[in-house]
Amino acid sequence: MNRVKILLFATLRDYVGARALELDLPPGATIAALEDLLIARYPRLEKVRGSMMAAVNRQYAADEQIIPENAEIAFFPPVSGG
Amino acid sequence: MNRVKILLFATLRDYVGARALELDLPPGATIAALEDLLIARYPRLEKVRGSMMAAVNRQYAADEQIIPENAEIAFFPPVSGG
Amino acid sequence: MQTPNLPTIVLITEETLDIDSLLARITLPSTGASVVFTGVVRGVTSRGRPRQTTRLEYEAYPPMAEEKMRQVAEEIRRKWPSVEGIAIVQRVGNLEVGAPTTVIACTAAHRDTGVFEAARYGIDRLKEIVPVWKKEIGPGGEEWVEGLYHPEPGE
Amino acid sequence: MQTPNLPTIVLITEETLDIDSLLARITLPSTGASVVFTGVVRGVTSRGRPRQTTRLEYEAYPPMAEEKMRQVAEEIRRKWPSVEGIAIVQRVGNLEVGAPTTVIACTAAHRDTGVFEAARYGIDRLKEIVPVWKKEIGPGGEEWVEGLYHPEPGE
Repeated sequence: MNRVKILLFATLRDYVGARALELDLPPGATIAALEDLLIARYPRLEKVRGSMMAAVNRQYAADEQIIPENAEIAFFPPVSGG
Repeated sequence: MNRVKILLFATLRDYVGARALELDLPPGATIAALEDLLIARYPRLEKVRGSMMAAVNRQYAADEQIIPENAEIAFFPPVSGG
Repeated sequence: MQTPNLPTIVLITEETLDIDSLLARITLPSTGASVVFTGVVRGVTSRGRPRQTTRLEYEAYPPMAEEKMRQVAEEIRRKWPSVEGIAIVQRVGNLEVGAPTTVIACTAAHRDTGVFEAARYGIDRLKEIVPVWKKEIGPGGEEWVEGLYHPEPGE
Repeated sequence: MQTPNLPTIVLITEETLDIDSLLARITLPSTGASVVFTGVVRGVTSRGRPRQTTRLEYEAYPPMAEEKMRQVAEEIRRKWPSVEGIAIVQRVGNLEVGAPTTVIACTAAHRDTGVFEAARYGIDRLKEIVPVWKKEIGPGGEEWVEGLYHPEPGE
């Protein structure tokens, strides 16, 4: 299994109720698969499925990206700084 | 006669050797006439005749403007602040 | 890095922003002009949904935010090679009405070689790709603000 | 005056410029963005006649300069009615390399309603019509700088 650290920000943190999670993923899991897993576990995330952004090791990631070993994954809504 | 106060700035001050002058002008004298009078008195001004700016009571003035009573006249080169 | 000697400051901070000292740090002997953009906590908004705001709460993903700010600075340098110093700073935490929230500052030898456009580009890109979020707190409650931009993978 | 409640600061000063405090004075509850231009004493110039500068000596005709700065502010308000606060400050006296010499600052509710263009216009106009002059002092001697613009009568 591949242990990944997941960081959550803004609304997503509120919906999950945690700033960070650690999860074991099967090798070869994609960002899309991890999103499905999180939404299944935290159903409030369903309503932001279409707008969730993902970053892998601090770079924006595609849904189909395979999650590397020991990755730092972050999920968050579209940014609104400034 | 019309007594006017004349202020000089930057190169023009250097050429005249004074920051301010007071002069008596005949009624109806124009800016152009005052320029001629100053250049006659301070010949170093000749070389900036074409670029001298004039202000009457703190507004840019035309050569043909007639100098009003008790005016504050200023002569200076094109501005270079900022 | 093609520009190792040009000052680039990127920072996520909880401290009050100090524009004068930031500018001094990105001023070179060849600098003759600077342009600074600041965001400010707006208490009264009339555009869109008119509303009052008491304060903003900013949150960042700091290491990624600073990486993306550095990327914005590199994009600025590619587009406007005459830019000399760049500072991109985002304040986070609880910010009251009137407080500066972000600073994008660019310096250059002259004002007509893109320094205004560079600062404008900097704030536009910060609002697109730098992972920072704000929550508006007002008399009617609180609400996270969501941006509109979806960066491409790797952007 | 059509805009009696909007802050306008015009100032000729020998003091060090304090951008943070100027911005605070032109920030309204409805302000969400500001753009600040600063001029800086350039020690090394490569454009035109390449040269080194040790310091600049600025001189102003203060009452007319402040009148003309006020006129620039009014021109900005006519062209960009969304601008809220305006500060136009020129420092005079002996200024060393790296020192900010002038500040043009404009605030507005949002960044996309002309606030960048307003600040750019402000510095361009200041260099055209505000009676301030500078002398460059360098290793090769000293020389008054002359602008190129000749204002129309009454401009």
